[in-house]
Amino acid sequence: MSRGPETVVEQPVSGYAASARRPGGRGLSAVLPGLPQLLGGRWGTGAMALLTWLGMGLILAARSDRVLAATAGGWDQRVALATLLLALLASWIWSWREVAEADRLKTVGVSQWDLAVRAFSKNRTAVAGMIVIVGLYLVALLTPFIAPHDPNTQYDLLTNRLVGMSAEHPLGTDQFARDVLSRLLYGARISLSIGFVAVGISVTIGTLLGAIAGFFGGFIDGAIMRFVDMVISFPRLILLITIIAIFEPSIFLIITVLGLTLWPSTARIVRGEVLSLREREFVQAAEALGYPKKRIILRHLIPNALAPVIVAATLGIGNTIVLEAGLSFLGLGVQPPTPSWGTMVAAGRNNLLGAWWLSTFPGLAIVFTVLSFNLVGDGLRDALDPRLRS
Amino acid sequence: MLESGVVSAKPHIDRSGPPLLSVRGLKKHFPIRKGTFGRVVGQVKAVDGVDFDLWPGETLGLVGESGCGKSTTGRAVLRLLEPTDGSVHFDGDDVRALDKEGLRKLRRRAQFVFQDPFGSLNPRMSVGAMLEEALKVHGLGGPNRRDRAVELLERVGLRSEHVDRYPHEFSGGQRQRLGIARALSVEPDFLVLDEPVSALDVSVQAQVVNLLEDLQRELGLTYLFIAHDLALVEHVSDRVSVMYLGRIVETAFSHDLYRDPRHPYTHALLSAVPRPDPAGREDRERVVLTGDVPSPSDPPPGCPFHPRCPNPRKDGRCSTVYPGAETAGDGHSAACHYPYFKV
Amino acid sequence: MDMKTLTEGRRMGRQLLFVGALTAMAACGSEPVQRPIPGVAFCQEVLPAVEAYVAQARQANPVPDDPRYGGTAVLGSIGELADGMNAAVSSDYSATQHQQFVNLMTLIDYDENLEPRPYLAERVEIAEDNTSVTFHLRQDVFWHDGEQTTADDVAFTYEVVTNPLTAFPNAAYWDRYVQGSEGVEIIDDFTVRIHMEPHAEFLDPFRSLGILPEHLLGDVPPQELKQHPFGTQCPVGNGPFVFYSHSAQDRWVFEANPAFPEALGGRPFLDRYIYRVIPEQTTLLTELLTQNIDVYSGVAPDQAQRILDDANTELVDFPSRQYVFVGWNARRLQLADPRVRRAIAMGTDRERIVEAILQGYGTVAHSSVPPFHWAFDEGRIETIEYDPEEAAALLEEAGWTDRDGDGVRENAEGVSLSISVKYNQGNQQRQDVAEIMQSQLADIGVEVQPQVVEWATLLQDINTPELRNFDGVVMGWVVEFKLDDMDLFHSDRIDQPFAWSGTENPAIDRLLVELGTAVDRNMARELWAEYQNVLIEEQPYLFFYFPSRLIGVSSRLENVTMDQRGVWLSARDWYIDPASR
Amino acid sequence: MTQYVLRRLLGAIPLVLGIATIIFFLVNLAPGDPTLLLLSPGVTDEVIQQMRENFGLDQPVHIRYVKWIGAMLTGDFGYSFTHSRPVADVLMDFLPNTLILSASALLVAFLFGIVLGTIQAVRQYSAMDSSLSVVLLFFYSMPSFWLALMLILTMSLYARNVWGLPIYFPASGMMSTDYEFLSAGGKLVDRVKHLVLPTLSLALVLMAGIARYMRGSMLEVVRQDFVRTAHAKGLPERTVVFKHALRNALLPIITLVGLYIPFLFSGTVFIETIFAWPGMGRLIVEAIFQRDYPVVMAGAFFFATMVVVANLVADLLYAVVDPRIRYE
Amino acid sequence: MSDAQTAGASLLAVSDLRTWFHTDQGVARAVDGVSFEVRGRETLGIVGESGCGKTVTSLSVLGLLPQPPAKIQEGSSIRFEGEELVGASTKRMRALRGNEISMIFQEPMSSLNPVYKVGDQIGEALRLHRGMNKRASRAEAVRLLTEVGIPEPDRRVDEYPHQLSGGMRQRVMIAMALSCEPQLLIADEPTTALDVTIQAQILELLASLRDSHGMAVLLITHDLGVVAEVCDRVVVMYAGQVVETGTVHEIFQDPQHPYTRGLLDSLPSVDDPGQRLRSIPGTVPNPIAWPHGCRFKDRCSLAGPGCEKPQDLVELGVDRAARCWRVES
Repeated sequence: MSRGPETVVEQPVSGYAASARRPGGRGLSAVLPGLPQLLGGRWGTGAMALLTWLGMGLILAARSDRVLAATAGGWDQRVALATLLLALLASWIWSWREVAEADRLKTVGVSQWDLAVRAFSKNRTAVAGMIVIVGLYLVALLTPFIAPHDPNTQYDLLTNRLVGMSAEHPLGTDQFARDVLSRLLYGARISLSIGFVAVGISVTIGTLLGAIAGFFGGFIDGAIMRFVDMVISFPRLILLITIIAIFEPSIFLIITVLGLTLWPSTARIVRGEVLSLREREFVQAAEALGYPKKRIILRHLIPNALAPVIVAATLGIGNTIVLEAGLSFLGLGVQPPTPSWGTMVAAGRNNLLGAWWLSTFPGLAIVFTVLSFNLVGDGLRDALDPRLRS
Repeated sequence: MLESGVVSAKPHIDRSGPPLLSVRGLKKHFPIRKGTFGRVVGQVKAVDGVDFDLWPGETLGLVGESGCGKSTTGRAVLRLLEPTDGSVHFDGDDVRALDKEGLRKLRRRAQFVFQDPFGSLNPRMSVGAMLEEALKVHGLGGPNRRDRAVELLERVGLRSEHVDRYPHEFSGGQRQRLGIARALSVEPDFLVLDEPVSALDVSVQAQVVNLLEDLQRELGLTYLFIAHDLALVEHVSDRVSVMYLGRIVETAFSHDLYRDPRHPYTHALLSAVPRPDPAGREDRERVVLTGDVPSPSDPPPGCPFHPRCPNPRKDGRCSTVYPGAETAGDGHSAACHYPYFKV
Repeated sequence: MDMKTLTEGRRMGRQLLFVGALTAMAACGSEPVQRPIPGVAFCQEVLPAVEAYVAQARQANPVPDDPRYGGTAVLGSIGELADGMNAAVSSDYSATQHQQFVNLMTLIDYDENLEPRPYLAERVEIAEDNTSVTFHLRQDVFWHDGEQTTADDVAFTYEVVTNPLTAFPNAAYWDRYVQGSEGVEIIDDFTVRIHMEPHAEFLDPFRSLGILPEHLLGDVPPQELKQHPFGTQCPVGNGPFVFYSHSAQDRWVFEANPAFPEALGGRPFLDRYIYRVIPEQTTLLTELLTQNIDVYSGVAPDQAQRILDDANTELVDFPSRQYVFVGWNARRLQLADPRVRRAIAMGTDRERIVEAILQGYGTVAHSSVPPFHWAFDEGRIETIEYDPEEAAALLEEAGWTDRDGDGVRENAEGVSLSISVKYNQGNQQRQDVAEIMQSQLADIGVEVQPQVVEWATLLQDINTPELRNFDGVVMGWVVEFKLDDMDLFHSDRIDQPFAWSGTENPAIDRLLVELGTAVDRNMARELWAEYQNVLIEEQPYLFFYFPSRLIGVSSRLENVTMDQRGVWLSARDWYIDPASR
Repeated sequence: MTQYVLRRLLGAIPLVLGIATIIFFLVNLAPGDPTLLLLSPGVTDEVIQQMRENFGLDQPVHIRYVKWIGAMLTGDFGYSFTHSRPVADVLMDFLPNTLILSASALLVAFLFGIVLGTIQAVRQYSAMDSSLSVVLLFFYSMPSFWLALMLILTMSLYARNVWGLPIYFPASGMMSTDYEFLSAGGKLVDRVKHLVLPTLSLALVLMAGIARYMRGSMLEVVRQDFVRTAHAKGLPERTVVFKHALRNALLPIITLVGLYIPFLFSGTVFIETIFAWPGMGRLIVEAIFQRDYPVVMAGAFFFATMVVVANLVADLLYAVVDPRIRYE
Repeated sequence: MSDAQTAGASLLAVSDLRTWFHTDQGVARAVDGVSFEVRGRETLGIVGESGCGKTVTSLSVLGLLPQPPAKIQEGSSIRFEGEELVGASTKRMRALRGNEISMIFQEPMSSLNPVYKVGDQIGEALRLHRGMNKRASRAEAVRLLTEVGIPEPDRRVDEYPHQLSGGMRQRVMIAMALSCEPQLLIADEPTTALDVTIQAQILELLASLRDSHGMAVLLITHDLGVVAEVCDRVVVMYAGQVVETGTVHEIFQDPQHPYTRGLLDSLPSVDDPGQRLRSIPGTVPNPIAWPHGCRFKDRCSLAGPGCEKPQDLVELGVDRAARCWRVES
């Protein structure tokens, strides 16, 4: 694809043009991705790209030994390596392309999604939450390069046990003389994956079933929705406890069970959306044009019903992380020694008066992560709802 | 854009041949459901026995107040809503008997243009994607569908660079052009136009109406034009049907209908239309109907209009016997026991 | 005493009851506090009688003029007193303790040297040939509804607990007793004789078995006893404290028994003693530190320091009768060889674990005999000490070598020495044990995978003879003063639920049988030493430690004595410092 | 109206039965046998068999299911294995406690949620608006058991022992140990004091959602035409907001009650455990762990019924405040 | 009724009204220098297409626009009976609203509060401005309902808005507006949402009430037919400005501004069907970026060199003006 010259655009519509106008934007972005965008006033995305770039560079420089070793390491080290390279590449390519192709990008229409992104990027708290979340996922994926210690190594039980914060152990050690910071970092992978995968499962199931119920109506709708009612009326926690008590708790079971009990609310949302969308004339137009039902559901209904689902999913990830912590409190969380934030908080709670750092740091990690997800969710809600956008 | 203001003569319409669309006794009732088990406790008789014919190349206007069933008629004809009763024949085929494939074929030949320029376009699809989709589904447009999409855009008076834009980036009038382009993409013979301009400003209305007239002339299209604006309908239609409470109360050539309304409802309706002519406002005869339109779930017996009818000759027959629509020799029919005639 | 006195005694009780009812009615006017009475017919009949009796007894026995009398002490613990005061069906530690020391009475109890001492029975006669034991009961003990406690009650209780229909949980008590009505003989109103074959420590069951009132429960079919309201809704005891009220999973309220025999110390100092259920340990600690409870039973070792640091609280610790161990399933290929089990024991640094997990509140266990027990003699057992090199050598010898260099040993067939260790959810200490073992055993090439299982599921996994779905399991075991490992290690019982290890060792079989019948302690000591050494050699379990029981006590609560006999041992002597009441 | 209520309740029967059935089979098919939990060494098979018979566990699951459903329809929920009492009696002890806690949490959460949400809406985009959002979300984001522990540490332990505040709250239980000796007023104060922390723990979590919903609802209402009409009549701002806007904005909030009840019940599991509140959440969870089937099933049944009833009440309330809805 | 108003005296004088909206995209100059005058007992129509600023103008008069984002600019003046309303206290404005000046809106469904009975809503203004008690206000509400032609007013007064038909709701709105005998009624598209037969009823009602109550009506509409039917004088608005004023006869029979002419030409004529419609090309510009110079020039068939500079209103006579340099005074 040809790249247009850097021209002065007559009427700046968005930051694309603004960053393009800045002389030397392309050169700048080649060195420090995100900086042109940052200077162009898009501080959120700009900062994200810049921080990613700098952070990855820092890891490469400071932990080169581990990075090199990762090529021959286990799968999680390889994942970390891939993340590192992808993040570097992605932030650079994104920033450079955007500056270089500002003109071309401007002639393309602005989709609803683009509008939502713009509206979202104006919401400072939401963008801050987004940065935290992206940062968290990066940190989680890159943990093998970042963590100061092995999360499961027990140092000397007599001298290193339950030691408070120190240079060696920035967040102290736990009852087995393990490094709390390292466990916190590894715990991030578990907690975040639990949230992400469980919500992924539930959103997929919920969206499909909700769309089917809403589109076909009648008996199918009745059957699906009665089942939804049943699952929804039941206190979810008790269902979870029962199921987890039956099987031996493993991380996969927890993820599956969380995912399989969360979908009804998504199904309800999607069904409601689909029911109202069906009355919309563009869906009738699709029917009038003789489109097959599958196409109408997948191309016309679901994309338009997705906005509230995305919001619900974002909020759902946060809720799931909290719920996992609750299960850990009841001893049904992720199995040791695998650290998850929930198990760390639960395990450290009896020591709140003695070794406060045991449950406080993972607790705060949960709070700030979930808070970020909620802020992003709220931001998305505002950004995705055209009525609130104006 | 054609803004010449040239009067273009419409080609002659041959009404001796078979009609393109023939509707007889069309009914569409919506069940009223209640309770958890969805018991049907009544019927909204949105369309309650409608007959009309439509010959190739002509425009039939369907007017009436909100809730009279005109939109439902339009949708039921194309089976966007499944009719409850009656028959619809399109080009000789029984529309109600069509199978899935037959329906798909029908939808290539008969298309729909919607009222709401904001709701009738998928907000998440670019214009190009929208037009290409229709072509793709019906296997039209050959290898280069995008070129065909651009062609369609230009045909309805938009520019080729609009092809990558999204619906919300267009004004109301432009969106209505997009809706027309989408309907035209499958190269239909017949369009149901459901209040295509009523959401638009007056000046833009005229643009769209002109476009529709140009298209009809050039492509030989047949229109069912649904609207509540009587003046507009008169302007675009060859013949006009007036609906009230799910039934057609009067049908006539448009010139006749406006000069010589025979049904008391049509008469009242016409007199209620405000005229942009202050000069004659004091001495114009005006019939102001009393009361509201009855509920279509419980229409009055006999002539549905009788409770509001100002006709001085109204009598007991009106409240018991439904007056059939007799077509007079001039093609003018009115469903009234005591129609008005110009003296 | 003959039959006549007995009936007179009963009549007297009824008269007292009548008088008591009058006083209670009179008291109603001035005393607005009304005892909550459950809406069960039995309770509605029984509790007013208790009310009346107590009121009468209060008048008859005025509170001595001593500042120590009065006040309420509150004890908090995480669990409910399961099955309450129903001694015939309960197996819960705290519940049994309340039966022994609070609400009911046992025939005998132990002194500080763990020697039997009279309690409800003022004299115990043992037949020369050790085939029967005769209890002479005190004659000044009354049920809290005014009836006298007699030989009928003892005989009834014995019959009930030995009746299989009752499903008495500690049925092993009666293995060598003559069970049912043939086993018990009422000599007179206050003398009862129980028949048995001679065996070791035969008096021990009567230390923990609370005697139940025959006049209230005599008509209840044994299989319905568990569901009888007596246990948790309106128990009527004869001990130092009278049941006042119980709200499930919340609290038990007891009042001082004004008529408790003077010879046994008379009325307790406290007016009221309350047992509260508080399931969360941080909450318990907070309640102790904020002086909402006076005793916190079951302090977590990590909380001990906080209690010691606080000026208003003290920490009491004493050896418990419980040990924590890892039970091996010797039916598994990896664990079938005793050398492997010994190597694992050598590769585990138990000293350090006790220090780390228990903060030193506990002792390393080498066998099932607790250190405080008379059968324990450190000098005569050969313990296994931490020695990773030796452990590795032993594993090599047994044919387990790391053949593929992954850090885990394999045998000749390529089966790797990988063991899953199950433990029940919600038990932090057991989880800790599993986690530390995992870390330490990795050093000697043994892979341990801790696996948390919910309690009921775990019991199903390990107790079902056909299933035995585990390699190793971290468990705790409470021993009686009368030690008995028959169910655990005797090969005759290998198909019984508790034969977890499934080891078969003729020496152990022989010793267990001999120990069971060894009445003479001196002779038994020899056998115990031998038994322990065989057990250590066999390693059906990896014995971990005997944890100490930690109790936080508010400094305003005086006269608190607690030891292996129990937390509530001295409950009737507890008093609140009058200055801080 | 009565007919409507009856019809709704009838319609809920399959729902409740469905839930009860799911729970029955989940719990009964779970490994682990309640008798095993009570065993000590020395038991003979005979005793185990006897125990199982005493518990009614000697029959196959489907027979037990049929029997259970049959008995339940006649109001007999069986005997609890662990409480050794009729389940109905056990529930009657625990249910009121949970209801007190839930009701006060709902009350506090809705009261403050509505007030805060209204403030946020009226002051949209102000510093007050966003900081309230963040603060409420902060509590919402905490695992509820952790929040509860934090409340105990700060408002009970530190407030009393460290900071020496004049007001601090008891960390556990529903009433003091000397409750019955207090005067009537003293009793009330005592109970309220014990309610504060658990209520707060539950309510703080709910509040964020309610406030957020209220804010959205209010913002939507104030944009509506009838609010402009009210202004055009010359009504003072206060009247417009509190009479015309608020009542309309509250309508969707009412349906939240029904939605939040299951959520609330889940929360009680933690809160009742931490605050030693003898309620249903704790009861059921302990029963699950103890395989006390009759209690689990009856508890699940009651929870489900209460959710159904709460939804019904919400709908009826909706009809009371929204004249557009009339049920026949 | 106040004695100050005799027919023809100036009741409401709006001059150089500029109401701007501050949005994320920029400043939308929705109303940008509008002047007109409403006199006692007359009906003044403001007509224009959507987005021309006619509704913002009417809401500015009563101060009903949310501020921010709306802001009435310095130098704007709205005088009611000589009293300046721009910058008047909230209290004063409240006393005026519903009392001296009333307003009815386009959507009678959504303009009534769904949760209160119509009687309460009508009586609210009476209780507020007239200090009536509940009973008296209810009785007055019944009388007003009778006056606006609602059958069975005794029953209807206790009904909720959803129980009424669209036409009746608009009658209720009118009753509410009339309750305090205002001197000016602002009717913002009062019949747009109604069917023609109902529209005829409402327009007739408005006209008769204006005469019987002796009030002035400011009618905002996009429908030239409605203007022609009921107005005495007309203000045509385009792109936030007044482009032409005159009596209704002048506007319809002798339109001066190309926009007014275009608008009238684009109407399908009943008398001359078959004629191709004459449309105005293009669309209404965006208020954030009005075109420079004459705001209509991009759509004007007569556009020429003189249209590059901003246009002033050219006085053409008494109450007659047009914003185009081509017109001759």
